[in-house]
Amino acid sequence: MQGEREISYADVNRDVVRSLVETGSKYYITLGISATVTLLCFFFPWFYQLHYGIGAAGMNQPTVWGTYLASFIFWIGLSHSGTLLSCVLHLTNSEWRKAMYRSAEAMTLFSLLVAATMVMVHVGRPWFVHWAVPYPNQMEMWPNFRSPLMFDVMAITTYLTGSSIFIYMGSIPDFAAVRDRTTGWRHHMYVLLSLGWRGTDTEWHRLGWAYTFLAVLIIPLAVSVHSIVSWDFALSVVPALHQTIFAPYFVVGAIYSGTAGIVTVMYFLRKYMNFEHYITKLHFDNLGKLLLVLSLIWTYINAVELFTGWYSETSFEIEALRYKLFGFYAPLYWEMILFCAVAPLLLISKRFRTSFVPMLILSIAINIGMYTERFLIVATSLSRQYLPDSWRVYVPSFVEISILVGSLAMFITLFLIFVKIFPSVSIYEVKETLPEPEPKPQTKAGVPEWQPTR
Amino acid sequence: MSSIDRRDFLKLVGAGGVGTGAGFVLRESINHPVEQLIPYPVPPEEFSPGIATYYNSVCSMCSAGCGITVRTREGRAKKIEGNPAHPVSQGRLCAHGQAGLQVLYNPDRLTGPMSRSVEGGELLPVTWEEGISQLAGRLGDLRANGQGNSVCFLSEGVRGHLAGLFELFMDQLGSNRLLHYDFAHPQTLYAAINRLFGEANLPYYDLQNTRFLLSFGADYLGNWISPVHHGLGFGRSRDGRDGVRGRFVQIEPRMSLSGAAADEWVPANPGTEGILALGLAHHIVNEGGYERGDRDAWVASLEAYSPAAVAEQTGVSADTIIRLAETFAGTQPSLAIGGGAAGQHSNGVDTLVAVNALNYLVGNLGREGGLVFNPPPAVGSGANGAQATYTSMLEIAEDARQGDIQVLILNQTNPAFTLPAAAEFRQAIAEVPLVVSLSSFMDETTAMADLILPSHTYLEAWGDDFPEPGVGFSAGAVSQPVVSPLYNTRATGDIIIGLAQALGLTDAFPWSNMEERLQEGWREIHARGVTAAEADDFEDFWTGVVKAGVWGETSRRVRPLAVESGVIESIGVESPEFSGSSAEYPFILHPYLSNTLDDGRGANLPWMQELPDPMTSVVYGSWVELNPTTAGELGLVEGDLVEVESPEGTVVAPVFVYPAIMPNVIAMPIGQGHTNYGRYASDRGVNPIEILSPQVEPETGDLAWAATRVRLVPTGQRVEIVKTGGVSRELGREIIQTVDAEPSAGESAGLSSIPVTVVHS
Amino acid sequence: MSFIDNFLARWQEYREPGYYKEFDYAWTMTIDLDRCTGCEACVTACQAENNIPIVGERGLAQGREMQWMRIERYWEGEYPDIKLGFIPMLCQHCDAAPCETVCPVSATYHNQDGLNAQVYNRCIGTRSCAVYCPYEVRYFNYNNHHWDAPLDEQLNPDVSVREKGVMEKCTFCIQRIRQAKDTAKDEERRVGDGDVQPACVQTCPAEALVFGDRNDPQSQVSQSMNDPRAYHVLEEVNTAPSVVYLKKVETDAG
Amino acid sequence: MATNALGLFDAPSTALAAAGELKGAGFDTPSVISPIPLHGIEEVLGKKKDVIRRFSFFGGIFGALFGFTLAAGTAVLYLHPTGGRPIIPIPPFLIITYEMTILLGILATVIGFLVSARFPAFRERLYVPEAAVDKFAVAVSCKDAEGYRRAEEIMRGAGAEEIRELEGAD
Repeated sequence: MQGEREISYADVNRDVVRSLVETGSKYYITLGISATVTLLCFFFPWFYQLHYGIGAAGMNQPTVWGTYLASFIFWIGLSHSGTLLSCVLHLTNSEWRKAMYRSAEAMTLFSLLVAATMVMVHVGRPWFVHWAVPYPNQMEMWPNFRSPLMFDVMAITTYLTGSSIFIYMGSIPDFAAVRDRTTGWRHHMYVLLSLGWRGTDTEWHRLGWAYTFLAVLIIPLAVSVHSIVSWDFALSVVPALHQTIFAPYFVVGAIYSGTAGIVTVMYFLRKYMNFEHYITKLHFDNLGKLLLVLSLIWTYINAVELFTGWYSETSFEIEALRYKLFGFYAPLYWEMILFCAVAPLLLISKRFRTSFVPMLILSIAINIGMYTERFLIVATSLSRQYLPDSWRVYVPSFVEISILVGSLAMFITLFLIFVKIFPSVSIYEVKETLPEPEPKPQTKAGVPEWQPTR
Repeated sequence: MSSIDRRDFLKLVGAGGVGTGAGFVLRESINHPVEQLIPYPVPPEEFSPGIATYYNSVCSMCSAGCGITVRTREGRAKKIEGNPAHPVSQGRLCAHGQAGLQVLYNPDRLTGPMSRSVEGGELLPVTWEEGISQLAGRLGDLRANGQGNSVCFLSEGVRGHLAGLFELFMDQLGSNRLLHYDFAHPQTLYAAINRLFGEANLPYYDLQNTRFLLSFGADYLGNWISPVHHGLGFGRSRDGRDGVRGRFVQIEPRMSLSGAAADEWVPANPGTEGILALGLAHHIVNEGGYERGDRDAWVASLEAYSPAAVAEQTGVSADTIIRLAETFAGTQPSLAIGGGAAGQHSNGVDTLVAVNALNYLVGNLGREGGLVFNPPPAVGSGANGAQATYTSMLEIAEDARQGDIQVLILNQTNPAFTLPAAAEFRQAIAEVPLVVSLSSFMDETTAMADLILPSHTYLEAWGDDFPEPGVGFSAGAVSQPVVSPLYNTRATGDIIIGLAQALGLTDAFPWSNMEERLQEGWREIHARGVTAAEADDFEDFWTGVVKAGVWGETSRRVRPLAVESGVIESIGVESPEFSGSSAEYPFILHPYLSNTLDDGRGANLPWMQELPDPMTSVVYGSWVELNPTTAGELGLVEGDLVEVESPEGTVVAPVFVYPAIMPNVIAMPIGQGHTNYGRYASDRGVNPIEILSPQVEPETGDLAWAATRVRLVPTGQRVEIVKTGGVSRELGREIIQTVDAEPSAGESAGLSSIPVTVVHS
Repeated sequence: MSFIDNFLARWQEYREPGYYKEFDYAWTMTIDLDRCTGCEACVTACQAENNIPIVGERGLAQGREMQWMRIERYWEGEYPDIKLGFIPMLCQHCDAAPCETVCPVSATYHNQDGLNAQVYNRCIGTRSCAVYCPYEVRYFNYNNHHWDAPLDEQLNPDVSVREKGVMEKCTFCIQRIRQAKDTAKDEERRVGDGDVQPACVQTCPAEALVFGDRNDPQSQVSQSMNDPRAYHVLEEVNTAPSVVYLKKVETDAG
Repeated sequence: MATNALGLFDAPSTALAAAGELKGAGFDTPSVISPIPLHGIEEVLGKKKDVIRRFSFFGGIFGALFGFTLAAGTAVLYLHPTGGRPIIPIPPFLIITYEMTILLGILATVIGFLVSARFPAFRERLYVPEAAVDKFAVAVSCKDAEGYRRAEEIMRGAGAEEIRELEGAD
């Protein structure tokens, strides 16, 4: 199909299984580095922070939220394209989704996991964070369901559950396929993971329906998740946060940054997992178009936000606006505009969209811009609230920056582990996109090149 | 992570981090600190567990003499509150008074006597017996040799029976070198009051009942004389009477706390406050319908002070002068007060005479809302009796250098810090063979002592106090120990009595301790019979006074409306003199007592260090205040380090752009810059006193500490000023809402209830 | 099941905005800005009463001050026509407090006295309440605070010392209120006007602060609230604060 | 003892044709094992009943009830009045309801899938590993040897490249 050469069904199986079982030293080195960075940059600073208190970070009065929360939103946002995009494309029967959706969904999963750890890093007493979970207890103390943060807890739990199930459901046939070609502990693992999948017509039918229902359920869920994250801010009375447009703003921003994230991941999968035949220019072209549209919507919402702030004529909103555009953090703001609103206009060119390296650079730039956006949402508004005499600038500390780097490394580590367990390209769905095998002339049957281990 | 404890460890486990941390965590979690439990089955007598006990006492954080109530629990002082029965504080207390607990529980207190065995050697702990005998032996030798006068006793300003005890002691030694020294003592005001009214004690300024107050440089709400009482008066004057709202005008080159509270802040050139006062007087006498018999004398001596002439010198417009004069004369009762920096110029006494004379001109003497004369304090001669001036401190320094002083005893005073470097007092102390400090803290002066006999803090010791200035009638209070002494220290009075007895002066000092001395003194007061606390029996009387924490004679003094003869003729204020030429040193340095640290004695209290300066919100540091225009001209912004250079020296501090200061004036707070005053104060900020020129007010010999010229030299370096405030502008947000003095009809009728306008969700 | 019956029977009650029809006591403070001199006695009194930690210069440089009661200052005008206004800022004990709703673990709630109560034990340190508070009066323990011995002997045994990761704020000196209520209960009466004062009110030299029960129309605080100068700071945020400010009076002194 | 005849086909078209013929020949409905879901299989083997939608639907309904009850019930267990709002405010609790609807809907869908497709199943079942790669298998149960022979014939005729005789259920 999209590839330069004809690929057969067997090629797909072979390539994917190879990606799982053949592990070069490069992989181990990368994994080792990213795991070490995770440990050094994430866990060690975090332990120090647990010991010292949140004061290890640069937060102050009144900017009590800082990069941890910005990272939290960022990771939640990054999670958004994966499963959401996959669901939408599944329901609309987009062919080009099929080669990339697995890794996109994995991004969702791992960004959510990293986001959850950011919550642990963010709260002052993470050893009591289970109090925010509704479970029966002797004290009859329950969480406060009136709180936007509880909405968050519920929504993210649901989203994490839903996403995990979604990616797993889609992988069952592939686990079965891989099961047949692996040995040893891998085989046992895939036996369990594939649940005894055979691929009968009944099983395909059930899977098809279940998968579709899940997709239908997850789309509104994903939209609600980032809306709810936005309400953490928008339900406050802080100037520049108390905005009705925040929910769509966050959702669009999330999909935007998530899509850019997919481009980044696609590039690396293609390059280092030898998936050139499955992830092609078509994918980059389509994702590029999507990014362009999202960037325009995002820019529009930003403009609306500025406009309503300016039009309100209240001291609070005007000051928040002025501070954002020209205050202490203004360079970051203009960097964000450059990366997220101006640079993506390059995507108008098809040549740009189908060039891999420029797309990679742009996608990374967009995510840097989107991280900045989240940081600015927290930092500019909290440091310019109602009472000017309590205004104070917030600058992240070394620990915070280190944990940010570490969380990225943690994401990479998780992803690296993922690509060795999950077939990172969906075997059966890629096959679906290939031309159906034609009946061969009645000669000797093709002998499989491996012996089934079962 | 060296100090991780078991609880932290459990948290780490809870957070899933045990894998990396367990090795060193476990080892360190084994050591449990031993907790000292109070044995409740056999509780100490003085407390019942869980029940707070309140003791009345007297605050000695400043010289105001507020009555306090100390709340104690389980034998520990927990909170200081104002004593509601005490006429000065009336249940209220300032931040300083609150922080008295940190004097008591200060981690840097001296815990026992120390002595330097060899000259320049280390201070080593000694027993009290050794310490006392070392000093007594020396004093005894000197006394026996008739060199008693080579003993000098320098104390902080103390009153009541302790002051008497000091006098008696020095008397017995045959020395007349007993001086009380406080940087902020209003020496010039005493002189002015004495010259104008022939009074030895300060009058009572009745802020509470006044309707119009003109304050010339006196930061009466900040540090001046009795801030808590003035605060009470301010509040009640503002909003304590139906339909009458007191108005306040503050005249000073740099807006102080009182300037902020005032309705109008009038910047006048430093040192010209007295001239301005005479400008007002000129208008009152000439145009204001002044009709008393001495009008001609006034007209004659005020001739040179026409508003136009005064306006030129003071920088205050003639219109303002006339307006203020008319309001002052037309709003009765009104009151003029002066002090602070206004009294610390080369013309200080003249200035304050001029200011207080305004009260005479409008008839504000001896009446409510005016200036009320105090009876002499019930015990002692008041605070000014033995008060040292700058000149007398110089004399002592000179005597020390000449070898005339063999023993210098210091009681809680810190001249090494509060005297300008120009006085060379440190060098003088070094010449004294035996320097003894009774201080509770290792301050700059105590660090130079050869023998330290640390005294109790005021919350551990017996004492009494008779507020000066009083509140229009005679009042006093007994201060009692509220906790048992923390350390191996002794009450100052007990040390003196102990010394006297070691010297064999048992006839003059028949008491075994200060409490006995107090009881004897109060027996005399009881014997006079005129008291508010009715009790026939002395024991009842004493118990009553200690319990109530206050005693008073209610009669007020009646005094004719008159000034001393010859005053009117001699009235006049010269232009202030400053050291250094204005070309070389373009700015006038306006040092002011820090609102939080006072004259530096509060710098070792963490609460005071952390209390933001009310005007600037700066904490933990020094700064130089500049007018925005001046700062703009010099290209300086907040945090730029500048050298403040006077003819006497240089200090380096960061710039703070202060919107309410005259462009030719720079201001610096006094209080920081300690080199040796405990962990909270040491090596923090700078002490502007160091660079003051030794300019003296000629009449009193007091230091004209507001008369130094300086120049600014930018260093090009920057620091971040530590402050709690952000942007101190409202930006139209109506946070502090205001209303016109005359409310228009149809104004809202207040909030009869707080409406809970809830979104129905 | 009795639980469900109970639930249905009380449905109306559960739908009542604010739940309390009337507070047992409606503790209220008025702050007369015309009296406030900015002397900050209240700040230290609060620090002494409520075991508010010593943050240290480094902590303050990092902007982590701890002052349940703080003074804000606002300049108006330019030299020489310049004025400085002070405004004490403390927890407003809003009856419609944004901070209460946002806490996911119910560590802050409205009690039967109309107080905005903070339960330190329950706090997990999300700090969202501090974000939601428009008055910036919630203070977070960024680290464990230390009192150099023997400064710790001053600590008020009636007030807990907060550990790292916990949010704290003004309680209207709830320990004093509790004590007054206990005493009143023993004497079988209601807490009278003036029986209880928070540390700041008690110490204010200018008597700018008045505290009491606004349910009692005779109380000093009720009368003070009826002053035409009464207003709420940030009224537009509609938080129904229990702290009422009295406007500063502007006048030409001369 | 029944046996199964399992024919391996190269292409879905031939496999489907064989399955159709088998069904037409009176065999039990054959099952088709394929590496990809086959379109048009329903026309050949008849429509399949689907129960998953019921799981999803009732799961969602239950989730909604559960969500609201969780929020409202716990709110009244320990009364914590906050922010001048009612103990049971509707809009926030609707969000909880919404999330729980989806969560339980998802879980029920998964359970529906597992139940209706009889997962997990780790016992030995009728299976050819090639069918997970590029072969399409048609399996049909035969009552006796005659049946097996007939099935083999039909499948050979449709183009099966290999026929296996496999024991086992399903």
